[in-house]
Amino acid sequence: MRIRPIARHDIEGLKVLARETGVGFTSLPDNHEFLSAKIERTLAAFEGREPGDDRLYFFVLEDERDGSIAGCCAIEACVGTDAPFYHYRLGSLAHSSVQLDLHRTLDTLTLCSDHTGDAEVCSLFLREGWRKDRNGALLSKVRWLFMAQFREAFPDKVLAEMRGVFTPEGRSPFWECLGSHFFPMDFNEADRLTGMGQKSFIGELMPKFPIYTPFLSEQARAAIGQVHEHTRPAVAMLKKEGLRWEGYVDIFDGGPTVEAYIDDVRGVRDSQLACVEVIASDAPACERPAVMAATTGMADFRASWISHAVTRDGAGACHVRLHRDEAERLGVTGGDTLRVLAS
Amino acid sequence: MRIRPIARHDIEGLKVLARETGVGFTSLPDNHEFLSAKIERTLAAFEGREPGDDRLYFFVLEDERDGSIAGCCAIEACVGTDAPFYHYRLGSLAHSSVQLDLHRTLDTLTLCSDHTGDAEVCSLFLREGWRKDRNGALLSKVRWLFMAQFREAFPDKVLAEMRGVFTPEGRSPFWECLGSHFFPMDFNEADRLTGMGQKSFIGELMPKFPIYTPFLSEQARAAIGQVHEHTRPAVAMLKKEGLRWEGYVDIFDGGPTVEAYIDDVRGVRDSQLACVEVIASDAPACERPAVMAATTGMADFRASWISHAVTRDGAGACHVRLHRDEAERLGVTGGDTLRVLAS
Amino acid sequence: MLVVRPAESRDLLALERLAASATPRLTNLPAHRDRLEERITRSQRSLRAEIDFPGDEIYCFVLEDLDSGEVVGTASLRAEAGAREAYYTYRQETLIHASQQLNVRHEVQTLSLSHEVSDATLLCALSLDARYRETDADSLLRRARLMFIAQYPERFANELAVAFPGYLETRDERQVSPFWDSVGQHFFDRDFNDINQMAGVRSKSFIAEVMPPFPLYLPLLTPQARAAIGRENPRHEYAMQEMLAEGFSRSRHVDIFDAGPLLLAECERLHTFKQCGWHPVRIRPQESLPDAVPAMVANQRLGDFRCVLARYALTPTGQLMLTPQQAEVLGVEEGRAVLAVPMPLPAVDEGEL
Amino acid sequence: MLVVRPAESRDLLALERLAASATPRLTNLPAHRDRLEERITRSQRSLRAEIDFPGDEIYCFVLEDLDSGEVVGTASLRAEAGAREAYYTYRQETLIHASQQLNVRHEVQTLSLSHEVSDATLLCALSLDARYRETDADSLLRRARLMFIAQYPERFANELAVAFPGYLETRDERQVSPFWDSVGQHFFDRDFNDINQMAGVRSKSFIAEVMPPFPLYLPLLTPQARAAIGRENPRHEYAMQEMLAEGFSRSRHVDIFDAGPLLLAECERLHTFKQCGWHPVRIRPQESLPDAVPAMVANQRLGDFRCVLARYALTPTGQLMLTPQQAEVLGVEEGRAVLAVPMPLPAVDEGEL
Repeated sequence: MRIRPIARHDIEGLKVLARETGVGFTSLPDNHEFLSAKIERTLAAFEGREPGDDRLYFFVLEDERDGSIAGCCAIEACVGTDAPFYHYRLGSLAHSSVQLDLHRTLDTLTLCSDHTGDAEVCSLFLREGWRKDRNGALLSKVRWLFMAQFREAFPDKVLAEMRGVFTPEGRSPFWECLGSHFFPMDFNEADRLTGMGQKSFIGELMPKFPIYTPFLSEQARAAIGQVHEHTRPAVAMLKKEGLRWEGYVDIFDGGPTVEAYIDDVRGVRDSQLACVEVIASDAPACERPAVMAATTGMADFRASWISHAVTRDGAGACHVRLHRDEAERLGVTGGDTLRVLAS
Repeated sequence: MRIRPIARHDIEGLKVLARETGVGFTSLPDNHEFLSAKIERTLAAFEGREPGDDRLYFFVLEDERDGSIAGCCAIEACVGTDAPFYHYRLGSLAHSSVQLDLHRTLDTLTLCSDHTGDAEVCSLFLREGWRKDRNGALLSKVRWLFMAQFREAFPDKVLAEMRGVFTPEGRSPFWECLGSHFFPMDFNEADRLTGMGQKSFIGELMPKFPIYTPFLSEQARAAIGQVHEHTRPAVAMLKKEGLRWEGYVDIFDGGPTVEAYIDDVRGVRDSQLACVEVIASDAPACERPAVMAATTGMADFRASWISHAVTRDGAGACHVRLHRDEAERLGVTGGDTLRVLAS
Repeated sequence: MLVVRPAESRDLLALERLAASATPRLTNLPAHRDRLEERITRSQRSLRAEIDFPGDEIYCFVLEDLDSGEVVGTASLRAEAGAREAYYTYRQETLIHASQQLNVRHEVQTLSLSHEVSDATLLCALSLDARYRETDADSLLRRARLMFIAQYPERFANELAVAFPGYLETRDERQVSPFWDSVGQHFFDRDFNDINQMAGVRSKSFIAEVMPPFPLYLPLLTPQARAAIGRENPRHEYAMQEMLAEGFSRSRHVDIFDAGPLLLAECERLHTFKQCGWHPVRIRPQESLPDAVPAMVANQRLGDFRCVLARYALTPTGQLMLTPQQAEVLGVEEGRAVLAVPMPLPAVDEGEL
Repeated sequence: MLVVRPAESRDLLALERLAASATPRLTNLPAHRDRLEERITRSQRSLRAEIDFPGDEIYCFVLEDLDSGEVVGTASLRAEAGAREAYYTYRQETLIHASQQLNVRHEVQTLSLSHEVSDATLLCALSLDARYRETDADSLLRRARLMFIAQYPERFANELAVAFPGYLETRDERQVSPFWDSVGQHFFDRDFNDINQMAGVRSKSFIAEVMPPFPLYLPLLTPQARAAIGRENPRHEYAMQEMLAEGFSRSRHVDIFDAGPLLLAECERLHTFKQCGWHPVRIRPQESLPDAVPAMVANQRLGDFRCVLARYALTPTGQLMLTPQQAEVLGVEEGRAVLAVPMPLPAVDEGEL
């Protein structure tokens, strides 16, 4: 299995993914035009034809033996430049009077676009049959290797938006208490429009004055910054990398946005360059590979798990040994440089 | 020179400091009642008599040879619990309409009390004659050693408020453009009241609706998050420790508040416990000591620079050698434990 | 005979009793002796002062039943509602949230803190002994103030305001305000009765100024709180209907604590102002007075203002016939002019407003 | 002779010329042929429709100089200012910032986006050939609309609004709005003329809805912008004075683009409404008409509404004497009733308001 940039011929594979993602995964609607526009944006970014901020790096996880697509993930280089990017921000405001002997600090939700200009990791999806062999971790972490390698292509901060709390019946208590009063549509429709990148209506319809959280229902308050139970492993993985919830929540479902300075992300900070030596044998099967390797070129970027640990020589330089099939998978030969990350 | 908690008998020394701090250093007004109340709060905190959040740890830098006070520094364990704690927060709000082909993101300043409950490092002052031998760094960093040692006494985050930009004539462009319209008093009076802990008037008088920064004068905008030139070294020192400006500014002068998760602060993260060995000779004079050491008790807390580096034995345990005078200064003997930080 | 007259020091105990029996308790009539004493003194000072423009005067009146010699009601006028400190209300507003992109236009109701009513003259602090409720005595006490304003327009604003106590629920044998529970409670953490009492003794504006200035979005209030907005306390329905009939109309403003309605009117729109007129007095024995509709009759004296309930018995030449007792209470002799207005008000159908 | 009548298709070119020559350019009278044609059609449709309540009707009138046969002015009525889309204004408000701790009370002026005036009837889109400015023709064109409203009150709101173009400065030979430069510019990054034109062709409410709903703090605006708030364009001073004399008063509302003043009045407060009356026509040759003050005289026809400038020459029995030409233009014969009002207005001293 290896990661590579998406290509035009992946459109059918991508549609399969889109159909499998199902409701609630709004960034991959099963829509030919939308998906091929995404691919074109990605190609422009990887080929360096999009010099501005509207760069999307969309990766697929490919079974290199038959070319089938098992999953995907992406990085938006800079959110909010093309369409507005909104959050509610949980803040607090002191409320105090010496004479009334009153001193309380009340929580507020305020509409903002503070994350404009940050990078976003998004669109991670892994097909059912491939949820093994640390494929999920590969999709998640490959983005740190990519950002570390092309650090100057990204801003200071990165964020990830997490799905919020839903009841077993699929209702969002946060939406029902807040958004539903302001949007003349149901949650899924609002979510779908946002997924399609049509976000201007949020600023037009959402309440712009601060909302004091005590005015929300108990269930809605409890949902602020909380994730859907299916999303917990993903959040845990991001938190281990150093991403934190700083009070920003999704406009619709109240789910948290986690964030970090890119330089502080463990996967970025700890990755290093290593010189390749190739061994003339195939790698043994491994269920829990520990080292991830990525190539150092952009257009022909590849990444995968490898089986050997990284070693350091007397001069402090790093070396990594690849089996023949691993080198082939990544498209490297002895003496090439890889960016590696032990986990 | 050593750091220790302030004591009752330091009141006269503290007044000398207060008189020397001069205008603009509002947390140390030359006022007997105010200063002795500060000392009492500190004693309660160090002696564990204040179990709540209203804990102040106030330290002095003492010349142990004659007991004279050369400087001071402090930690507020938890701001905003007794009196409200306000900032302006620089945020942004997208402003967008597909039909008008409009997409801008405008900066806003919004009144908030987001830092309620955080710890604050503050009140650092070093007298003129002692600005040498890294005494300033000792005052600044000792607080990280203290927080590392008594980590459970502090919340997740720590902040430091930095003095904003003033013209050579002592005028604050930020105040003149914003605060002056809302406070029927001059800057110094407003600042003085705040220093005395009377902050409730801020919430009563300051504009509560967001201020779009384009409405401010160029000079006022330029002052947002910028520090007074005298404050630059202090900011640089805090930034090296990992504190960052996250958009919070002082209500009056627009100066930045820098902040970090305490666990991420370099001085907290990198400090370690070491076992003391005492050498039977006095330390040689040293202009640029590199290792700071602090004792591990609270009420009898002491800290100072020491001359030897920390060593690690085969089992991974740390050791530090102290000269006789250094051990005396810290009040430790061989076999005691110190918290040390190399810088 | 019933007469409305300015309160005097000797009325203090009666005022205290009336304040304590007001249902619901009135913020602007605290059952607090020092405050009431202060009010009487201030009222007397206001009546003595030469006034060209309304300011921080208060005029405090009492209703005396001369048959029993008892003071059975009180009502006040605040010449300028926000003269000393701003008079705060919540103003009902509508925000339009429109999206051209989605081609929708959505209206959102809000309440915004406002002090716009500060310039109006406020009719306030009315409390009446329960035995007289919903009788002519009730109307006399309420509307005698208009007779006073009609005579001394320079002392009052052209706009008059009257606030009615809001809707309360009984819970655990306590009166609670569903509006306060859903709004003020979040900011003050005190219950309605505490805050109401506090506001009476200290000041309501004091409290309003600590409330956040942001509009409250109505959809985020409890249904009970929303239902209470602009809804008068059932015990004040009669009074409210009377004031609507008098010519007041419901405004966008409601009370900041209990969301009770605030009625507004310009003087010249009021029935009493339009219908009242000066008539020379003709004194006739009680038994020789013709039958006529009830009327309010007031004398022409500032400090010794008196307004009695009489009959609108006019001679063909427009003289008003009064009994010797009535004339005496009013302090007028034959031939002196009095201000009189018939009591009945036109019917009002709120549905038409 | 001068006559005001509903606009017809044949007036399109004249309208276009008047729209282009309006100084300053009017948002609500865009020099855009399709828009003007649409307006005439809509006006004709409005005149034909049976109307019980004001809605999204527009009535577009022209002033014709019958001596030259030229259309020399136009003015419109929007039955309900915000019928199709909200009519936005900035509302001047005062916030009190009080600190009990410091014992200070500080008032801060703000402007808040509002659409409260949406329900009023709007007098708008007046443009007049420069040769007729500040003559009786100017007054006739402006006030003939009131004569129309007086006849068909069910088609209009009780509250009337008229907005005056705001104060502009000339900079680099362009007219710029100091208010827009200090306010709108920050949000739109387009200059006043661009946005004004855009608003004319598209819609003003469209733009308002993208503006932030937070109050603007006046102290943060430039002194030039603050000085422009509620200040009419000098070229409209005469018109403004006339409307004040008519009985309109300055309101808290100003235009969202240039901060020009918005005057408001309830119909019954206006001089024209109070003074106008029905009179039977008596036709007399020009030379036998007595001298009298100028008057506006309107016929009683909806679609064929005509309002001419005549003399307020009444016979002792209250008949209005008109020349045969005037009667012909009005389409009335002897004995038919016309609505007439003397032109002169009472003097107004704004200092007294």
